[in-house]
Amino acid sequence: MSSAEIAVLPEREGFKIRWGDLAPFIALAVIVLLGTLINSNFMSANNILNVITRSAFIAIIGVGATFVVATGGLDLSIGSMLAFVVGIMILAMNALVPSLGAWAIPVGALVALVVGSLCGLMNGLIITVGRIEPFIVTLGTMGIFRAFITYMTDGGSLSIDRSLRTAYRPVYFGDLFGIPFPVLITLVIAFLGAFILYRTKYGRRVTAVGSNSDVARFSGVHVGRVRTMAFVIQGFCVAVAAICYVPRLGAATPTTGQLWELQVITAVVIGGTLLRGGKAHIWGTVAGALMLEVIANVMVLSDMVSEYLVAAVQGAIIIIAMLAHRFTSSR
Amino acid sequence: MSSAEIAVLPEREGFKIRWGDLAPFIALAVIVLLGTLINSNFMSANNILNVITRSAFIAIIGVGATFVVATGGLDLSIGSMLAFVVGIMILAMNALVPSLGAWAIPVGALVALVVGSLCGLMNGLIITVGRIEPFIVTLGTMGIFRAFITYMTDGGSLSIDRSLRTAYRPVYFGDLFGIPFPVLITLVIAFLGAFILYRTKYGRRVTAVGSNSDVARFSGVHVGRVRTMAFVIQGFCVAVAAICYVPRLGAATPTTGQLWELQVITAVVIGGTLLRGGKAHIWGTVAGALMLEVIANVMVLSDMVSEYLVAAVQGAIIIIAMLAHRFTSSR
Amino acid sequence: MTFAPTDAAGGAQEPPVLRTEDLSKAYGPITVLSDVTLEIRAGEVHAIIGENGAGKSTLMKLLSGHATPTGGTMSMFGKPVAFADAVQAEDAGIVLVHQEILLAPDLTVAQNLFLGRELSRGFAVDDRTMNRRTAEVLARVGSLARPTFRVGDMPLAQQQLVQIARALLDDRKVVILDEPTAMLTNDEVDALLGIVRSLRAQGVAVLYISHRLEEVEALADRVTVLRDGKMIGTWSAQALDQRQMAELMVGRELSMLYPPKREATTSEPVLRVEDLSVEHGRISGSFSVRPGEVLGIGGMIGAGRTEMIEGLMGLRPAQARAISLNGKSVAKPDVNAMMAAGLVYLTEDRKGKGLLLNEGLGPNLTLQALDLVNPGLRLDRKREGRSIQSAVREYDIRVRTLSIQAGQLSGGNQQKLLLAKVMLAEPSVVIIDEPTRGIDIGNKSQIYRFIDDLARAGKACVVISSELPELVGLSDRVLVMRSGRFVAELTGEDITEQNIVYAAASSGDDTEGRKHA
Amino acid sequence: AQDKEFTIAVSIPAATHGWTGGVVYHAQEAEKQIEAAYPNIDVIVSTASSATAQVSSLEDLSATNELDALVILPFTSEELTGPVEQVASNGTFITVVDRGLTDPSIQDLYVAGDNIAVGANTAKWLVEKLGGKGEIVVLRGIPTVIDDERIQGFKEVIDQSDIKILDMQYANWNQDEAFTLMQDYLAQYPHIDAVWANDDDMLLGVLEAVDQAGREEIKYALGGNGMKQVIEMVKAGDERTPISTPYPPSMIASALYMTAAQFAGQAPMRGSFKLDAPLITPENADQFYFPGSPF
Ligand SMILES: Nc1ncnc2c1ncn2[C@@H]1O[C@H](COP(=O)(O)OP(=O)(O)OP(=O)(O)O)[C@@H](O)[C@H]1O
Ligand SMILES: Nc1ncnc2c1ncn2[C@@H]1O[C@H](COP(=O)(O)OP(=O)(O)OP(=O)(O)O)[C@@H](O)[C@H]1O
Ligand SMILES: [Mg+2]
Ligand SMILES: [Mg+2]
Repeated sequence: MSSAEIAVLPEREGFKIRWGDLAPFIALAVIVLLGTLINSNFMSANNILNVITRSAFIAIIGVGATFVVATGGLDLSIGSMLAFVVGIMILAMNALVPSLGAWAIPVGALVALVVGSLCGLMNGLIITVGRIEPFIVTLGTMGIFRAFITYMTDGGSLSIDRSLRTAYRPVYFGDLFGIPFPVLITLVIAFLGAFILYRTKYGRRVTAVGSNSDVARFSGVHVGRVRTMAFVIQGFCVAVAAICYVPRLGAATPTTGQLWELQVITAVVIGGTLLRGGKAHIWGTVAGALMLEVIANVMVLSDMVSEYLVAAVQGAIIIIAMLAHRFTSSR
Repeated sequence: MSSAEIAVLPEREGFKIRWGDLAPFIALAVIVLLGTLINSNFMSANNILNVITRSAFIAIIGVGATFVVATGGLDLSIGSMLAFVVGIMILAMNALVPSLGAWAIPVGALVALVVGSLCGLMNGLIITVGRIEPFIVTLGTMGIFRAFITYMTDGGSLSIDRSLRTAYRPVYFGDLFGIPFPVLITLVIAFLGAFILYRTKYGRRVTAVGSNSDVARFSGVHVGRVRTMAFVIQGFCVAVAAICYVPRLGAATPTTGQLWELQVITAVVIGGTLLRGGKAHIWGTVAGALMLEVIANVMVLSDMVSEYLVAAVQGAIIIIAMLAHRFTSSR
Repeated sequence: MTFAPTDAAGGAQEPPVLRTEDLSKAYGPITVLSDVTLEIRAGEVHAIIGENGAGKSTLMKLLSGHATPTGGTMSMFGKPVAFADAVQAEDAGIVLVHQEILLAPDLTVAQNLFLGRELSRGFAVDDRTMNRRTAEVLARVGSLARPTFRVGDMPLAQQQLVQIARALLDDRKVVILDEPTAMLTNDEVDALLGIVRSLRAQGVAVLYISHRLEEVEALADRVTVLRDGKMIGTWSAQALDQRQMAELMVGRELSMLYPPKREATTSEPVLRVEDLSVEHGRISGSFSVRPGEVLGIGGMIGAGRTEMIEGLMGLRPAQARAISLNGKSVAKPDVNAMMAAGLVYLTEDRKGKGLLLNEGLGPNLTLQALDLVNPGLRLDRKREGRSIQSAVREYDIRVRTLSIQAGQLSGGNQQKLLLAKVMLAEPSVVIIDEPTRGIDIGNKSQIYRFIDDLARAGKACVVISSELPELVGLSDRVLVMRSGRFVAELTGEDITEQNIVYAAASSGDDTEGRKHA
Repeated sequence: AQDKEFTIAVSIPAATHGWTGGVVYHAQEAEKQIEAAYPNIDVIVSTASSATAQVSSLEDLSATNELDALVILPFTSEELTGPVEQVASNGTFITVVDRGLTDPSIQDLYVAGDNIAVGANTAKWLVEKLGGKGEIVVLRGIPTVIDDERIQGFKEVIDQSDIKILDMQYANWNQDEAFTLMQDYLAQYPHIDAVWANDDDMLLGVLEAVDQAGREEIKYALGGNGMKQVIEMVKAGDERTPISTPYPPSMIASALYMTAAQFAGQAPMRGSFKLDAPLITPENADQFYFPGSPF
């Protein structure tokens, strides 16, 4: 008798989960549809490509943030970290260009990856070894990174060497079979992220730690290491985003990446990852990043709201999207 | 051998709890001491009074935030909400001054309290009725409030009527028996907050909801109402801060209160309240707010760090304070 | 009190698998376990019995590395050992199945089982193999769950089986089961007993804690008794019967377990529920209770008893055609309306839904009855203090200090605190889900007397229980639920264990084979 | 009077974007030079990240120092008027830079840029070049008085002509946001004659977006403020960006020198000095070019 019940429930359960998982994609589709209705220019190939390419930064960083959030953490320093990594990378490339020429670009990129990972490591170690709330630690390091980039740029801007610009430009503006490079890189990072999260031991442990860290500890999971590693992954992703970022404008300023952390966390959450940890949706995050960028784009294209109120409408749309999400997934 | 332990341990147990609770005050004392060493002017009566008076804003808002955080929530909209309430209050006062004269001030203040509480109510209802993460909802309303104040100021600034300035000034600059008004107001609000949190049934329910909302629900606690009410208290406190704020600067601009949310949450957390809810320290929050203000003050007084690096040093000090906290309370 | 230990340490030829010498544990100033000297041999089932709070779980945590002793030593096969954490103990072959559920709710069954020791092929985890092996152990423990179920979505009993399955995944030298059967019904218990026996046959030492003395009697080779954190002695199981065990535990003679039945009442029902429908009608039914009546609700795990009552209380989505309580009609299931009208519910999930584990006794005790204990807006600390005192006395909550947190109480004492909490609201109708889960035998009779007293005082009690003797011994009337429907109503002489089991499990052929022997 | 010590406090916005970065740079340079030249003058530079923080730092500076002079670049006029008045009441010499106080009688010395003229002069040039008609888009900065005044000056002139402002939105004086916003403008408006970015920082983002889209019809893309990179473009005779308007962050340094002169025994300087906003053209670009400045 009880077998009947157990057999019946999971099917329903299964349906439920699938709806919930699809919610961000459905929401994205709805917003795209609305965009098309509101403005005929929205669907132009050019506009769509622009929007998708632009969303790469938030999506790439979001993949890392998904790891951090899945372990139950939070990283507020990502925007400033991006600026810092961009600054270091530009300094490195400019310093290397006399000796290495165009080879300064890959070497500089490598430097960025190392620096980004180290920044993440620092965040992770302070949090796990010092046992301090991630919110506070990353708020602190946010100030630190921001100050460093301001210092490095002298409050102004720090540009990449003129001779590297042309060689480097295609990393943002170029494409392969019509797919812009940043989009390709996003796909690679998201695939990698999904593989690590869903198919490796480490990924299992990430969700276990976020779900119940005591249980994970009793099961022999090195909770601190898993958490720290998530921050390292976050740092690495920030560095990848930095590598795509520099060829776009070729400079770092004290405002680079400002408030990106909020956008990234929003993308992660509207993508279906829970802030309390234990559940993670890499592809949802990517959809979330796209959603944010599309909303902003539609706002600009549609001439309906006063420029003062754009932020209000964006805020409202995000809340409404989450409400819709709640409805679809609780039904 | 165990009898020996029984004899020794109780002292340590007692000590431990008190250490943990005292940590923010000790940290504050240490920073004050450092300040005195670094700059002889720090301890001047004038400077100390200024710093304490100034910390009133963050402390008052922090009392409300302590409630929200204790229920396991988070309010990112407080900075923008402050700006919005300030804007509405100035509009109300300016509109009323022709008919009411100086009476426009108390009436305007009342309007502010109502508007603040309603803003909090809105946040609370969206979160509890819509069952959406507070992080996302308040990020959304943050954009909304910010947009409204930008709209109200037309992108510029909104000043209080000249005729009200003199009458209103003392609310920030005046004092009673040498104690500045904002400090008195902070004390009243903190006492009230502590009373509600520690001595009333509602306070009990706040901690219960934050510590395990299922248990609270099963015990007949209206979880949604308790949460919503915490946001209303938060809104009320924002309005009180707004009332103290206007006489100081006399105007609202689109950047009023920007990033205060981060400062407030930092004050709450370094005051010993846990972000995951269930534990709250009103007086710790007040100490936290003072700490932030003292750090900023010492940074201004000491000419040691490059202007660009002020933020870095502040971030570092906060992290170090938390680390010290951890050490004192885990010993 | 006249039995001398018949099998104190020693007497075995080969060195014991595990041996403790003067093992002690203190939490701060409180010593909860002192000077335990114990020997566990290969191929034996060694039962540990004792009252609530006697220190059984604490001892098991020490043996399995979940806690570190503050005094004494341990040795395995004659060699001294000390475990820094549970992982070291598991590496040494000792595994503990906790009294409380300790699983990651967001992971699947298989992911939980292999957490920390995932199998992999290359970089990728080998889900296929892990799921297959999980399915095997699940079948062994008689669980109907699938490896890919999310643990948090499963009933508590199924979660308990998953915990047991986790312990059996690898070969072990010592398997510790801390009240494994508290949440299980007969079928699962039978399956579990079979597993324990086969472990014993393989030479594994099994430490078995249970308040169900009939299980101990049926299973154990030796029995160790703890009382107040001290070891009373170890006996050969043949030397003791259930009554003697109980008396060793409590240190005094025990009175009758069940109070005598009351006269049947004929007064009008105080609670009448018509066509309650929960979970979109998957669970539905009508019932009523009269004042002075004890209504038992029986059924197998997953039958939907808990869900039905949670629905009635408005704690999960539900509709009802009509509910009347104390003569008033209640518009729709809502926890506050119910409580205001005098109906309280004691949850079966004391850790997740019953108690605030990080709070002290006061906040827990008064949470539900805040308005009653504190008539004004303010908290009445004095009255709260008095409530604590009287609850501790009345419900015999064994605490060594009143400033303890609920999470630090022993399992049974948590249950008593929970009982005290819901009773503080002075209800007229009480629904108790698994009233004696994890309660020792001495206190059981006390709780039974308590329920009886309530009924005699004219209150109505609904008791959901998976313990058949309890239903039989307490109830004036028993409703049996199966697949979300009431399938039988038993009264008077018809209330027997056989009838309940028959009603709960009949229909369907598959259950025939699984009926207990 | 050489033995008397003088203290001059400088209160400026923190370096949050290019122009304020320039202000900080010039203030610090001037501090070094003045302290080197006059050992008896002590200059204290203090940055603030918001109006509130600036009021706080004013309080701090005047509570802990005998201030002989205060050089301040206020965040906003309204909010800082009261606090500066407070400082002035102690007999401190007040120099206000860029944004005048609402009560001008408080300031002893006023050195100002003219934000309205920045907008207006750019607009005049544009009206002339476009022959009084065309379609343009505008990018605004952070919603503040400065932004407001520039837009006001610009719109007043444009409204006189037949030029149509297609769209006008905030990009917060941020290169990235300007890039994004410009991409969206380009997607929405198939024909644009000119862009005005209100600030050179944003202009760089705009140019990148226009280049990527290859939109040849955009004849002019203009900024303002006289950022180093843009002046280089002007000097090189760029066709799309042939001009800029100076709004030199170095005005803080000028104000500081003038103030210091009081105490170095030279003639007292009082009054109002308004820097106008002449167009920077390839011909005069050299005099607006500071290679050492970060801005
Ligand atoms: N962390 C702790 N701090 C203080 N006291 C504790 C702590 N953990 C357990 N205790 C106390 O140790 C005693 C023994 O508890 P234990 O859980 O071992 O009892 P038990 O024999 O398993 O009881 P039950 O049958 O009720 O499960 C109890 O009095 C309990 O309150
Ligand atoms: N498929 C399921 N998904 C989620 N939760 C479930 C499921 N089945 C049962 N539960 C939960 O498990 C608990 C017990 O389940 P249920 O009410 O079905 O059993 P019961 O008849 O009360 O049996 P018992 O209490 O003896 O385990 C309930 O709290 C219910 O919420
Ligand atoms: Mg126990
Ligand atoms: Mg149940």
